[in-house]
Amino acid sequence: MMKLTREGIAYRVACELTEGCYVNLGVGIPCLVPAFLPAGREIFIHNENGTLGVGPPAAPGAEDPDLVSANREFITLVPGASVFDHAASFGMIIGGHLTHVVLGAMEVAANGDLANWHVPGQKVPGVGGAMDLAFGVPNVWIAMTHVNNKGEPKILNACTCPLTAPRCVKRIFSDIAVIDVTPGGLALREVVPGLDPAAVQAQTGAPLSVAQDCREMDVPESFNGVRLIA
Amino acid sequence: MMKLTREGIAYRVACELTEGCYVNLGVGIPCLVPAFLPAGREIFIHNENGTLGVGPPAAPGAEDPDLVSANREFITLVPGASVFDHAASFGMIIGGHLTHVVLGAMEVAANGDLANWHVPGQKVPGVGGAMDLAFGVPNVWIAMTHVNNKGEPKILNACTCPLTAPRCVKRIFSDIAVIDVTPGGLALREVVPGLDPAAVQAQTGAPLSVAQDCREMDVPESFNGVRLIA
Amino acid sequence: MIDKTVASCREAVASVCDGATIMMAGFGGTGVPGQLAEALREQGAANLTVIHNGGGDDDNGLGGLMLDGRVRKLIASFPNSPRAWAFRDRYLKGEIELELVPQGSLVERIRAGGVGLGGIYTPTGVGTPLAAGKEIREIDGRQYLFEKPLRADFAFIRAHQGDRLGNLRYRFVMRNFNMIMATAAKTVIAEVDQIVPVGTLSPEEIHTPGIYVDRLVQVERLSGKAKRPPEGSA
Amino acid sequence: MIDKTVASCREAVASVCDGATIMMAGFGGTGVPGQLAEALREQGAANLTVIHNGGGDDDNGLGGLMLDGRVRKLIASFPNSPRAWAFRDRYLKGEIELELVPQGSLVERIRAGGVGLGGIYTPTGVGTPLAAGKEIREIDGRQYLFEKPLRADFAFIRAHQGDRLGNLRYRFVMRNFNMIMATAAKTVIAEVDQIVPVGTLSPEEIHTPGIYVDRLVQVERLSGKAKRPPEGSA
Repeated sequence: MMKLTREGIAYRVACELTEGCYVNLGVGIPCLVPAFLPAGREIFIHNENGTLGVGPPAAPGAEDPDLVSANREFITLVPGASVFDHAASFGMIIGGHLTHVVLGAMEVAANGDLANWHVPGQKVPGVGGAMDLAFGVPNVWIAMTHVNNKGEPKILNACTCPLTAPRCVKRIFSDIAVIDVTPGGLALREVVPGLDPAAVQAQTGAPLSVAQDCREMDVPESFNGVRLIA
Repeated sequence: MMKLTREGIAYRVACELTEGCYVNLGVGIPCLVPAFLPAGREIFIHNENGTLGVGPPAAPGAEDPDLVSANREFITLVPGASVFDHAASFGMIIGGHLTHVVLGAMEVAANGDLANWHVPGQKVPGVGGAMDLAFGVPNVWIAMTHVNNKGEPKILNACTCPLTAPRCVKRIFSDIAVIDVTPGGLALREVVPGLDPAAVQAQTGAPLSVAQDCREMDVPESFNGVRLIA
Repeated sequence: MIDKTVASCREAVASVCDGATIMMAGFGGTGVPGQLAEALREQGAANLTVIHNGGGDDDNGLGGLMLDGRVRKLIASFPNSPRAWAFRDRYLKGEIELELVPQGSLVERIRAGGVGLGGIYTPTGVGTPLAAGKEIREIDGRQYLFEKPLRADFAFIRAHQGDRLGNLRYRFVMRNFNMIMATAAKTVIAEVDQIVPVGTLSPEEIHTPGIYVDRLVQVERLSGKAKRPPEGSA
Repeated sequence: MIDKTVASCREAVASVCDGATIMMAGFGGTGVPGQLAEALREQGAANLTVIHNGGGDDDNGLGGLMLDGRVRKLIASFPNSPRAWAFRDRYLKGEIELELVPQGSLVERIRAGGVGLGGIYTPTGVGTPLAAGKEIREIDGRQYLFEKPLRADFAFIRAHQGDRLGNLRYRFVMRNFNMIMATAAKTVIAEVDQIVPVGTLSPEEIHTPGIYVDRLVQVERLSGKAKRPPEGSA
């Protein structure tokens, strides 16, 4: 294994979410996380639309037009779920009540700066709830490929895209590593099987320190997305 | 008739509240107003506790411990009433959504300044929702005796007690007159039968102009609280 | 007898005039007052300022108003959904002004308008391009942006049930922007699935008290299910 | 399995330490977490700052804490109810500090604390003695007072029903300060009439989502009806 699939990244994030977490999930890879949460582990998924306790997608034929996610998918609610209006929903976000948000990113800087809302040159800007989540939630986790589709590092000394929030990211789950953002900089915690820290560093645009307990990532082989990386 | 009873003042206020009003009522005389609202006139009474559509007091034996007014009386709700939390309740007040509040007063000034929350020398201060109501509600009406229990005018050129809110009072219903607060000062609109404008002026600590359409108050004789006034 | 019901969306929106500021509720395709927006399209008012989370969907409702060139300014958080192409086209031609607001700030600004506040300080946006030109204030060691309230001439909202007094109940996530927008406009117009007799809605299940609602109209739910859109929409 | 229920009020309040700031909900005698307050009285924590609308009733609950000299400071809007005599006696001896806040400002400050705002501008109080020392700002032609958020170490709240996840439902006017205080404290402790299985409360009737609640305890309702108090109380 030299690289996780998107599902592999989501799986690795899911492993880290412990019982009692209240989590908002951004679009993309983060949306894949719930599928990998073990049955019986009580974790509550928050959605900007005013739901806490989002369950699996609605079964075909059982869709309710008034139970739709921010991403416009038909959802279900788990037992113990609640619904509320947008003031309550964003109060929960900005007030710091969620425990985690898992977001995608275009760029993350060594100091935790996050850029994921606006590509320079994008013609119509849009921010949605991204900034509120990045500012409000105590644990901002990033789930993303380690490099962009040009093979360039997404983890940088400083972001080049407009920031979503400064110094907000706490942990990065990429397809090759798990990296913590610490006051001392980026700390490499886990490396995907088949790579070594130096190989991760080679694909990272900011210096990594190798954590004392840095280990090989424990991910089933089925999430192998191996390919040659230029 | 030279003076209305407390019930007479409440009656006169009730006459003025038209269908569709949303009204908060302060303690004292204002609390007597609902008894004089004609059956079938749809007016919604707001209470700070988070109710809109307060009905008559609960019948003995039918009290609900969770349906209690700010004044700790057991209440009922009318059809179409709603309940909500304090944020919504005071949002309704401060946001200017109620049409009227009827309050008692210690002093009202010619410019509409209101003092009704703190007697100088009172040892423990308390303000409750009085200021929010006086600042937030578009029509602040005062229901009070024209003079205090020492026979001194309560309507003054300037308040001597600490203000509840400046320039908030729109109309005064006293036991001898109805007076509007206008940009040009106090305008006498109605005088209780048996008194003339000069007699009202004599009990008022600020100049009154007699409105062009000033008339004798139309109040049933049963509200006669006549007595000699020093 | 108070009766805030009107017979048609056309009647409900008749008083909207050129240059009006209109809040339009709804989020993710739910709780969207689309039939009021369509009626407004027929009614003709132009030069509108619209406050809405997104930029409208396709060529109907708010999207249709965009298409028809009736919107002068949009205040929104997520106007770049692929389905907001009518807005995009006008925007890129410079025909619509955009005020981009983080979604939480949009919510709090509308709520502030509704509850009579003069403004709020939110942490969201400090140190980002969206803080440009805004006052920053440090309060107890954290930096906040000053945001002013939003109010409107009209709010178009959508609920599940309503009564002649204007009391409204929403189903599930219909509440979204509807509850706050109902508090922040001079004239609030609701489209509802069902008008029910007074007393049908219990005091505890009324989400928007009638005090906030000026007119309501019963409409058929348009059929058609939410589609799975391209990634990135919200 | 998440289980936020605890067996007794004593256990529920065990972690309150000297010097803590505690929000206590309730209004007009309804939705008052009186049994948690009594348990705190037994528990012994002192030098407390309490945020509550009033000053406590008679010699029980918050009144009892006042009587016992356990409260250093009270932040309240209506501490002068005749039944708040225990507070009054301490206050007049100079043993308790009082921060008097208009009720609506108290509400908005607590809510601001809960939703992460740095402060708000409210019209209430401008030009009155309660504006003393506070920043006044003119915004769009009206003057407003700057008010800072209120947060606490603990909130004591009371609900009708709750489940092991901490979801709460109130009856009628129990909502009062309970819903906002539940959002504004590090540790939120609820006393409830009834603990029900998860799923009993439908998503639409949960007023306080479990995310806000740390511990809850089922208590018997104390008998005794609200009395008609002297005029002027609220």
